[in-house]
Amino acid sequence: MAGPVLDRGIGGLRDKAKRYSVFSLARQAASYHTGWQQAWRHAEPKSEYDAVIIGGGGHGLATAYYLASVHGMTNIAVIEKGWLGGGNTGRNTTIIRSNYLWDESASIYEHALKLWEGLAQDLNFNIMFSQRGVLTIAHSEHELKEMSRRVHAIRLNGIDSEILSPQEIKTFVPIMNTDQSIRYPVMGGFLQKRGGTARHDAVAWGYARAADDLGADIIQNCEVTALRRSGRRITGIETTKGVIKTSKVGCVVAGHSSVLAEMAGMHLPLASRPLQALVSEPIKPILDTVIMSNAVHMYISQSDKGEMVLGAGVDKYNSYAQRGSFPVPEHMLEAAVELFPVLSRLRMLRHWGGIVDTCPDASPIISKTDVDGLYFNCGWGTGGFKATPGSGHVFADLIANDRPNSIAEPYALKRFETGFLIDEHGAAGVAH
Amino acid sequence: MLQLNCPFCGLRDEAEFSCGGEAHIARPLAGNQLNDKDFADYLFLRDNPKGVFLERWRHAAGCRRWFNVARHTVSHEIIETYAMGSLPKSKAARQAYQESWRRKTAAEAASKPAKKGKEGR
Amino acid sequence: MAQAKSDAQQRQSATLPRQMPNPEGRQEDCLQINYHPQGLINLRNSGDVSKIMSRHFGTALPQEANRFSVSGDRRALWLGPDESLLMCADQDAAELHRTLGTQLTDQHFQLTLLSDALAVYELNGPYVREILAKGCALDLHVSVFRPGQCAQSSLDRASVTLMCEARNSFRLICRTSFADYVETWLKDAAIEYGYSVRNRLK
Amino acid sequence: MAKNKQVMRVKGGSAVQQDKLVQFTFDGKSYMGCAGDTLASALLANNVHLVGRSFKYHRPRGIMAAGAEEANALVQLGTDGRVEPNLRATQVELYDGLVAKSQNRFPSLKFDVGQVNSLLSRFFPAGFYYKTFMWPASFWMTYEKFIRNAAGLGKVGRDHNDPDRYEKRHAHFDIVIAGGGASGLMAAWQAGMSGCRVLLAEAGPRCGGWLNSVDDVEIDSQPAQDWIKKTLVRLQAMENVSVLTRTTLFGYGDHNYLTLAQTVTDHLKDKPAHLPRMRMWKVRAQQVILATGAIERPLVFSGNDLPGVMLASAAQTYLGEFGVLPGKRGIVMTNNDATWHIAFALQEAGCLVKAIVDTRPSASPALKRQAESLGIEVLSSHGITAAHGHLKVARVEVSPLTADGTDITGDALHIDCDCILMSGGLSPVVHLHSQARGKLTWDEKTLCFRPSSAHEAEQSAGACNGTFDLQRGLKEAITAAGKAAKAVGMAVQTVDVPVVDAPRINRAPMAVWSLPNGQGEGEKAFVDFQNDVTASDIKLAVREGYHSVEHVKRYTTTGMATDQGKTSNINALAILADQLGDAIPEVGTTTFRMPYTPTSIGMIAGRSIGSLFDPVRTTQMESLHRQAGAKFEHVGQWMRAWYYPKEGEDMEQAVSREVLATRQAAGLLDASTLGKIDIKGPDAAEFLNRIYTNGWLKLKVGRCRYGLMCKDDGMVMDDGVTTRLAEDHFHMTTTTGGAAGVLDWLEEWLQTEWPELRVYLTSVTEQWAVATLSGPAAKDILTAAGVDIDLANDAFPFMSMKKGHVSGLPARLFRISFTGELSYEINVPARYGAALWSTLMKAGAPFGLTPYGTEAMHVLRAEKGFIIVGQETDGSVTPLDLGMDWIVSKTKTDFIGKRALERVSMADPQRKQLVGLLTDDPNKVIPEGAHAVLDPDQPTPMAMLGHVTSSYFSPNLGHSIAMGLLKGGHELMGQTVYIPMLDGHPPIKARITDTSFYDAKGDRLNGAS
Ligand SMILES: Cc1cc2nc3c(=O)[nH]c(=O)nc-3n(C[C@H](O)[C@H](O)[C@H](O)COP(=O)(O)OP(=O)(O)OC[C@H]3O[C@@H](n4cnc5c(N)ncnc54)[C@H](O)[C@@H]3O)c2cc1C
Ligand SMILES: NC(=O)c1ccc[n+]([C@@H]2O[C@H](COP(=O)([O-])OP(=O)(O)OC[C@H]3O[C@@H](n4cnc5c(N)ncnc54)[C@H](O)[C@@H]3O)[C@@H](O)[C@H]2O)c1
Ligand SMILES: Cc1cc2nc3c(=O)[nH]c(=O)nc-3n(C[C@H](O)[C@H](O)[C@H](O)COP(=O)(O)O)c2cc1C
Ligand SMILES: [Zn+2]
Repeated sequence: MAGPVLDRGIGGLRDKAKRYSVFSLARQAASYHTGWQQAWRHAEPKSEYDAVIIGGGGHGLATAYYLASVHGMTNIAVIEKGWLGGGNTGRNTTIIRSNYLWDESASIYEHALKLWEGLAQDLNFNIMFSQRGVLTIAHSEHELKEMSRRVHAIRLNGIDSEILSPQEIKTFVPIMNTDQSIRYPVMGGFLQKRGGTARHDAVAWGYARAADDLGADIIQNCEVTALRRSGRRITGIETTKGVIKTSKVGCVVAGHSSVLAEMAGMHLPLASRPLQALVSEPIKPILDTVIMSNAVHMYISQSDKGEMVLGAGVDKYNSYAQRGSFPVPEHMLEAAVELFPVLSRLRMLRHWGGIVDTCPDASPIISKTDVDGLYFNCGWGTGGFKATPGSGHVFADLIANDRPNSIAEPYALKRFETGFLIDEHGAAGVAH
Repeated sequence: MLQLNCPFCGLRDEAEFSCGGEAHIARPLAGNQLNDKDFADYLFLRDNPKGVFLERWRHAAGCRRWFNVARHTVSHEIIETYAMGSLPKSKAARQAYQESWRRKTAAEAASKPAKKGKEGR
Repeated sequence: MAQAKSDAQQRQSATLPRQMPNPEGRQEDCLQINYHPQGLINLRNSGDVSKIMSRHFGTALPQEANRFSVSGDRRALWLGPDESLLMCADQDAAELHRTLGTQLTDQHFQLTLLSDALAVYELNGPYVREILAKGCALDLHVSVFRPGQCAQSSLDRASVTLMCEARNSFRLICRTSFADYVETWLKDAAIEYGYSVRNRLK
Repeated sequence: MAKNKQVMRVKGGSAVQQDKLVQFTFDGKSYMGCAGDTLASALLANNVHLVGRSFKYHRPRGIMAAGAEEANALVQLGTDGRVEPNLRATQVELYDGLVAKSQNRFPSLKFDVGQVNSLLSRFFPAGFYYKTFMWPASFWMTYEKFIRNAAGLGKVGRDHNDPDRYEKRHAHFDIVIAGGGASGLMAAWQAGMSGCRVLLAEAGPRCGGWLNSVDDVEIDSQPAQDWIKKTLVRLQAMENVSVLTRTTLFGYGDHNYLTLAQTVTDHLKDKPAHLPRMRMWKVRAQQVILATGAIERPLVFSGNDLPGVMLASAAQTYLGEFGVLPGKRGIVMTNNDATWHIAFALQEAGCLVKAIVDTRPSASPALKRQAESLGIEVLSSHGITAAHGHLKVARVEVSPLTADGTDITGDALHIDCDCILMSGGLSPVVHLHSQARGKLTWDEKTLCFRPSSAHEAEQSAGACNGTFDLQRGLKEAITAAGKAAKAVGMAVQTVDVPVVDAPRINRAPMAVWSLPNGQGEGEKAFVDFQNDVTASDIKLAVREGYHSVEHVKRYTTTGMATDQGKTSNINALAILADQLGDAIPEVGTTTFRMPYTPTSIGMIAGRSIGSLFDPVRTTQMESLHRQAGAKFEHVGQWMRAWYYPKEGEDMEQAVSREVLATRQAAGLLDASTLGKIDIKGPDAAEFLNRIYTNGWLKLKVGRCRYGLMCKDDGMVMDDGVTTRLAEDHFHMTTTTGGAAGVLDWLEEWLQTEWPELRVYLTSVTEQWAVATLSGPAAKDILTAAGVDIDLANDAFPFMSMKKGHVSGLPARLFRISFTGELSYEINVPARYGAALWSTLMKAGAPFGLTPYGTEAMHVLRAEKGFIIVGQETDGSVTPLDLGMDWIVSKTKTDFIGKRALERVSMADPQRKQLVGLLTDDPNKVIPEGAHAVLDPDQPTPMAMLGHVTSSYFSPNLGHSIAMGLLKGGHELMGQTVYIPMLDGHPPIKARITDTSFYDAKGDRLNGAS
């Protein structure tokens, strides 16, 4: 599983005047915050770049940042059709963990987790990475066995994981209903203490600001409408702001990957599905960790602002509408009250949906394509936020070197042809 | 929540149905020659259009019958519901059917018996 | 949709579930739950069976979808384009199963005895529609779901078939393994009105 | 009892009964209010303005609105399991004995230490936390704790068991109308007249909407409130119309699927136990008419958040509906005509209006005349540039403004006051229209977003459509309802438009959102009150490059509080547009989402919790297992007998005893939960041939065969024994958990891929109760029980089926075995299940028959090396990986999964393959799920071979046995592997073996012992 060494980028901002710190905050307070600079330039596209990243979500922005900071490619652009982070990055439930079953998964998610651990300092942007732990609950004999399998694999992969008894769970999460007579009693759980949450919007902003600082152009409100090719080579892209020449294009557009692939005459093994989430009204802290339950089917955490953040599984049909059907949140809340009766007296504040790109084996695609210079990073489905730094890091490497490193290699499109899948469905029940 | 028209039972809530994804995927016969890449077209590659989508649904909590639906994946408009084994009639859905890349795949071609096999198909 | 429209004018006279569930003084007969053993045979067939059915079952299969035909204690329910459920007295089922099996031989068919697989409940009372509507998304309005009509649907987490016998009288069919759930569910749903249980499956 | 000190109560109030006093407490102090009050109106009647503290700066806050848009007055209600935080005082209906508390303050509302945040607010502008708390890296978790405790609003109760019931129901209507104001009532009337099935839902406790608070409006020559009553009587008389009050349409989904929240008992002192607290309506509507009214906008000026600062329309409501004055000395601050009328009404009711401050250079002469006649000072081209006061507004600074309202042109006047009534114009409640994906258009005249095109079958009417004139609104409602009725196929009989006699008010405001700043840089002019977002926060966001309205929302949190920006969004985006130099419609709104107002989670969960969370399926023998002391295991939805401990036995001992008994005498297992499918038709054999990996055409009638089915990707999906009942008739069994999935799977292939095959499928899982009698004594027991079948091995060989009777019960006997012993799977119609079990147990007693559960069954089959789908497989395992090549036909040209098994990866020698594992130490049982490695001393990440799928102590062998899926396992036969332990114990050493541990030759199948 040994992968490429962790190269965190450059650490901090190049432009000293823009650096954030307690001191800069105090200085600015004196002048009523009139002196802050733009976090990133509102760039207009140049006619040509060395590489273009399509998609200004976390993964795309991270790719740009690592292209610039690790591979020294600074004549690059990120093209975003709407506003930065407005895709799934801006609407996910922010769960971060690396306790996956298969070696290939452990390798990339752990790579990401290690990057998360220094990311705020790297980017000079507090992305509020909160290592409050992620606790997955088992509710049956069968799930206990699955859990044992998982924990053994995780631990041998050198990743932290511990098993908790129902008693320990009750102490750790007093609001959970651990009554053994309920329909799906809490029979145990496994905790990754290094897992947790991060402030999702800040991740996009932090990467954008750091990439911009290194010279990358961040171009918003610019939709890619066609890919230009000459023979089997990519030569540029067409956008709503004109044509841009480039010989390397990285597509990181999550739910829209099939649409982009279509532009290249390709087809991907993806379905774009609504994934819904909701928050309650904010309350004082009652939950200090992240809880995931497959059998009762929901997961929950409490944001720093106080809302309970809840989610469950994807809707059953394909959609690009960023909204789902009511039964999903309905069942999610039934499950939530079943497991956390205290929620009964709370109120749902806001509900939303995102469009996730799900793969047949519930694992992502990080791959070259039949078109030279065209790369795809997609298929993260319901659980790619946690991978953001790792994904950007290895994708930048793939783009810069035109070959996958050992972490990315198993994720090539080829696997669907050969059958070497990385079936993480077990992890994807309510995987986030 | 969508409302679908089961061709047999009538209008019902989406909750009564299960969705089977892309419609009109013909299964290649194992007896036919097909390389792994083309076989993967059948097994894994899925149409995932932003627009008119031809898909299969099953009235799971009702008559358990499968049928086809042409649905817009952005507006969620149900353009047409039509029987299993038949082709759509509306213009938009017909176009989606005909223009689908799948019509040209080797996998689809391999769904018909190559020569008369001994055991039927 | 089309059907809804054609029914529209008749609906004018309809009473609505307007009376909010707050009856003064709850009564036991707001909902009566009565498990009733029934002979049940599932029929799947491809050809015309009307003669055979009329002769040997007592009533032909319903002509329309979502309907059932009745003759005495016999009922034939439409379940799908080639699927029906035959309901008869419990003690008649085995014999019927045999007879029909010998009569249908000239076509592709399947007759399956399901008396033990499915439980049939009779639900009676003025609030029966309100109570079923708590878990069933069908339009159960008196003007829409009328006597002679049946439908397969869900009652919350259970798959059920509903039959409307009369304005305030329904039959509910579920798998026996879901009967506990369905009974508990019905009683709980009826708390605000009051209910009585005549006969239970287990 | 508290004294009645409702000092701000005046006569009138269409909603309250002033002679019916109601007692309540707020923060421990007792007060009196009137029947019909809200908590807010009752507090105001008692001159209580300080009600809460804001989210971030803990600033004192009062009551600013009178409805769902309230941002400040959040309180906590209830005791014990009923504690509920964050309720709006403006929506809480008063009842005798109500107990309310303020929240987000410590130790008290008046003195809250959190106030220091306000003093330090300079250091806490929007997004400050992104810029700091990064050093040292490990400290974020500490900072976070403080931040989390300071944030949040109310608290949940300590008792977590909500004693209330919640109901849900479905309903269908031709036309659903949301909002019971003038427009909604009118629409309901028209729709009702057309004979449609109509639902009118009104969020508040009474219909009438804005009309409830006015006394200068006549409709059809009667006071507006009489018209409301009459209309309601009319609607009551229509059988096809239902009117639900206290019912909020909160969600508008695809295809006109609506979700409504009805409050049933919250307003009652005594809550009848049989009634739910709330009821959720899930409604499919053919047509929807939205008549949800409009919400007034505040104006943004320094100190606009002080208690005593209120929306003018709210003041009108408090006066008109509740007979309560917002204060004794008011300042009216506006940019439109409508507010003037409110000022007049207040003045007449006894609130001295010290000035009408209007940003516009001049108002209509008629208004001016009326103001003059009432003795109200008018300050045109003026604006409040600051409000001051401690815990309540006491004084304002009013400055002259330029004609466009953007700059101060002279010195400020200082005016004392105890309330400010402000209005920045109306915003139609377009939330539901937008949730339904309707488009909005910016109306340049009335300066608001109103609906343009709809996406669903939906129309808006009245104030929510931007039609603020009552006469026109009524007409619009009639038209909309007529259209809707027509669309559902009803003949429309148009009702006459009622004639309105009311002051004609020009509601077009001046384009002023925020007043110029008179306070220098430190000013606190609030845009989003609850989340403490100021105008300067929005400007800061823009300065820092957060230009998209969505970025501004997320960076500043404006519009993200529990009111979802009902009063603040338009102001925020006007300020944003101004900063960007864009027009408001260019900037656009943020996305409107469900729910319209915060909605009870308990209600959405409804009754689907506890015993109704998920069905528990049980077999006919369940009560007998219970009597025998069985412990149960959940398998899917089923409850299966797991083991039958005797007095003093633990699980291990019980299972061991059951396993031994079965091999030495006989065991009885309840196998009723296995999936059973009746398969019939001329092509049934061909169908099975395509579904299973092995051949089925040649199976003889009366014979059984084991089959394995794969998905088309070659991965094992399910297994079971299928029996040929007749040439065209089969009985298939599946795993318990896989039953439903297999039936669906078979149907799918039949209906979608092979419609030419004439095969019918019907589930018979529950039709048959199944008892598996297994062990050397099985034949004797069966004989003892009485059986009319010749049990001799040659008459009734292994893998065959016979019909007959067991102890007089009609039965199908299958001679199949999952234990390796002589076994009979006895199927009887389910009603005889219990009888069969009892009979067999009785007949078997002399032979030592022992009931065994699923755990013993697992051990017995593991001893034989039989797989369990879902345990030895996980969706990534092929038959070949399981070493079951023998069951994969080499001659069939096709079956599901065939082609996939020929892919490159399938032949990879490093695939995980099923092997047996025998530990060196016979007493060590490897934990299931543990992983095997070749070298236990390597550093992490370790090279793993794979995991242990099944592992037991085999009492028959006196040795632990295990199976595992190991990389290249078939090649590793005989090798030693190590299984590292989680608990720090040394790795377990084991040898790779074949999976068949016991009676490999299968001698025992025929009863040889
Ligand atoms: C409700 C929900 C909850 C989730 N919860 C979790 C969780 O708890 N943990 C977790 O790890 N993951 C979670 N996920 C998944 C996670 O959000 C995603 O996997 C991840 O954010 C994907 O990031 P991205 O940068 O690849 O995609 P996105 O953030 O979606 O970015 C893609 C961008 O591409 C842009 N784009 C698309 N087409 C074009 C075009 N033609 N031209 C230019 N730009 C284009 C889009 O506008 C978008 O901004 C959740 C997702 C959802 C929806
Ligand atoms: N604030 C105002 O709405 C306002 C102000 C001035 C004048 N007017 C006049 O009042 C006349 C009548 O107005 P109207 O009937 O259009 O509005 P209205 O404000 O009188 O009534 C709207 C009603 O809708 C209800 N409502 C809002 N959202 C709801 C939801 N989601 N579910 C259920 N109910 C909901 C409200 O409780 C309110 O009773 C208009 O013609 C207008 O001239 C209204
Ligand atoms: C972790 C998390 C916390 C959120 N908290 C809030 C919140 O406190 N208030 C709120 O209005 N929305 C909250 N949201 C939801 C957003 O407002 C928004 O609905 C979501 O980002 C999707 O965007 P959209 O609704 O604009 O499509 C939260 C979202 C996430 C992912
Ligand atoms: Zn149907």
